[in-house]
Amino acid sequence: MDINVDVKEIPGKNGVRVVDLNGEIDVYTSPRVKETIGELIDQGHYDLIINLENVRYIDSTGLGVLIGGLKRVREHSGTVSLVCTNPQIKKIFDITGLVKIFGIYDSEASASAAL
Amino acid sequence: MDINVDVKEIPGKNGVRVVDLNGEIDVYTSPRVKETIGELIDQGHYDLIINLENVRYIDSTGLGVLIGGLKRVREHSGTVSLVCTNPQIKKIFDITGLVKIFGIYDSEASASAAL
Amino acid sequence: MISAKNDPTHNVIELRLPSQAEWVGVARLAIAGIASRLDFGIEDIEDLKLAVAEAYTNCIQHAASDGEVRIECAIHPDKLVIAVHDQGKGFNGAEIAPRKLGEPQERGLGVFLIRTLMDDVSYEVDPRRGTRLTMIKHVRPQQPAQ
Amino acid sequence: MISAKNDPTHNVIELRLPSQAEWVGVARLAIAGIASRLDFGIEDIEDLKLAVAEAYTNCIQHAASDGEVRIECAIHPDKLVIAVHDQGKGFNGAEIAPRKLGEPQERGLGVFLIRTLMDDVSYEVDPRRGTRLTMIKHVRPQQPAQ
Ligand SMILES: Nc1ncnc2c1ncn2[C@@H]1O[C@H](COP(=O)(O)OP(=O)(O)O)[C@@H](O)[C@H]1O
Ligand SMILES: Nc1ncnc2c1ncn2[C@@H]1O[C@H](COP(=O)(O)OP(=O)(O)O)[C@@H](O)[C@H]1O
Repeated sequence: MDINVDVKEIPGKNGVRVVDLNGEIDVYTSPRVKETIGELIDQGHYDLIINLENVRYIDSTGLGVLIGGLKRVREHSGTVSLVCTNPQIKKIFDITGLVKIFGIYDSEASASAAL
Repeated sequence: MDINVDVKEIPGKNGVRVVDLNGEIDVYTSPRVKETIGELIDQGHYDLIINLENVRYIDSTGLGVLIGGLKRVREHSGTVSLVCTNPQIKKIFDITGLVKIFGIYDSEASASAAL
Repeated sequence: MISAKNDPTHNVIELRLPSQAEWVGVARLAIAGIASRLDFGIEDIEDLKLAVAEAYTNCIQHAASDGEVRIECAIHPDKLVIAVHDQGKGFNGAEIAPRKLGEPQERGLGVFLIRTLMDDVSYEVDPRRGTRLTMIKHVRPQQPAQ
Repeated sequence: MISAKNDPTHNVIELRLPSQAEWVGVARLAIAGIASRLDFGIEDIEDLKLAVAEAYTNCIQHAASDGEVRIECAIHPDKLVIAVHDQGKGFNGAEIAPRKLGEPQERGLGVFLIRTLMDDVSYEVDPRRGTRLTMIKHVRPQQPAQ
């Protein structure tokens, strides 16, 4: 019922940041995700990879945080790429149509290669 | 919240039966365990190994089923050996004093060797 | 109101929780447990967890930041009927703008998800006594894992 | 009765469940979720699950095979106070024989476990209105895993 948030750099990809999430993203935990993404954008990181591979659950407040982040980086021609392999989470991005606005990848490597 | 009950034989140990339990033993699932143990005793199997390695939870109704089985096989000079590695389950056998009446083993092999 | 006393043919489980974000996870666990006792498949259980959590979240975010949320699960052999009540000010439905798929809209996802994931959804709003959302999910033969 | 309205310093979560064996697992899941939001360690969470399940099981086996069991959790920063009520006939305490450790006794394990695993346990029995078991567990600094 909790979330762990880690931030990593990618060797050779200057400025790109990976937000590694582990746990469940809901109305209780999403403020922590929002804060981390907000800080990275404040610091001038406009290309973000959000790794959801270890996220077992996401609700609309979590989706809202990702969309809010995307809107902010777009003002700087940035991108938000998602790494997502869990079928239930993929389904949520499908039915909400968010697959069309996020780049969704099967691994951090492929998300990073696409940048 | 459910239980899986399997019965196995042990090569070279005639008459011994292993009851392999997987899941949670509580007031809802313990009747199934009781039924299996009862059938084995009815068939004349008086040396039973109950494998609790994959049991995540046991309550007093589950303990009651094991004690009831022990009482019945003792009438035939039989034994009930338990295989138990989960510290939380071990603790329950400790605080109830049941460690003193059951043989408790770390593996099926050592329970079987002791017979 | 559905109640075990009025209708002995089905069971009712009720949860009363504070209208606070930290307890939504408890509701999800309870719903998952209830759904797994029926014959719901894994995917349907995830749908139920999300729909109930979205409903509870709306009570917390839009109805009242204190008070109580009541989640009532009426358990039938072939369906789960879940009612989520709050003691908030209600709303008139105009707030629920239709979602434009493919646009980055942050709002309106909760009700959209509830309607998509559940078989039947209805709101009863009483500005003095709060909002009651009733949603139904039918037990379906389990699909093989994809 | 403890209630969030009378005492705003703590939260209350209430579960109302049928007095039937199949729902005890749902109570365990909910208690585990509540306890993990406090600072209980893994071992204490297992203790709480077992104590609540034993109390609920006694309602099912000794109080009433239908009707409702109410589990009320009062959440304090430093402790969890859990009351389990049934609508059964009650009992007078003489039924609870002291356990003789090391003897193969099948009965009397439930109350023994509750008393051993919880910090404070008390029964209020009313033959007309049922039994209310109140149990308290304090949050302790977490011990390192053994
Ligand atoms: N329980 C409720 N009480 C009051 N208003 C509600 C409730 N549930 C939903 N609403 C209204 O419906 C709108 C849409 O909700 P939702 O789709 O979850 O999106 P969001 O919460 O992001 O606005 C909310 O903004 C709110 O105005
Ligand atoms: N909620 C209850 N209603 C009525 N009697 C109860 C209740 N809880 C406990 N008892 C009584 O206390 C006795 C001891 O309970 P317990 O230690 O759980 O062992 P067991 O259930 O195996 O008898 C029960 O046999 C019953 O007589």
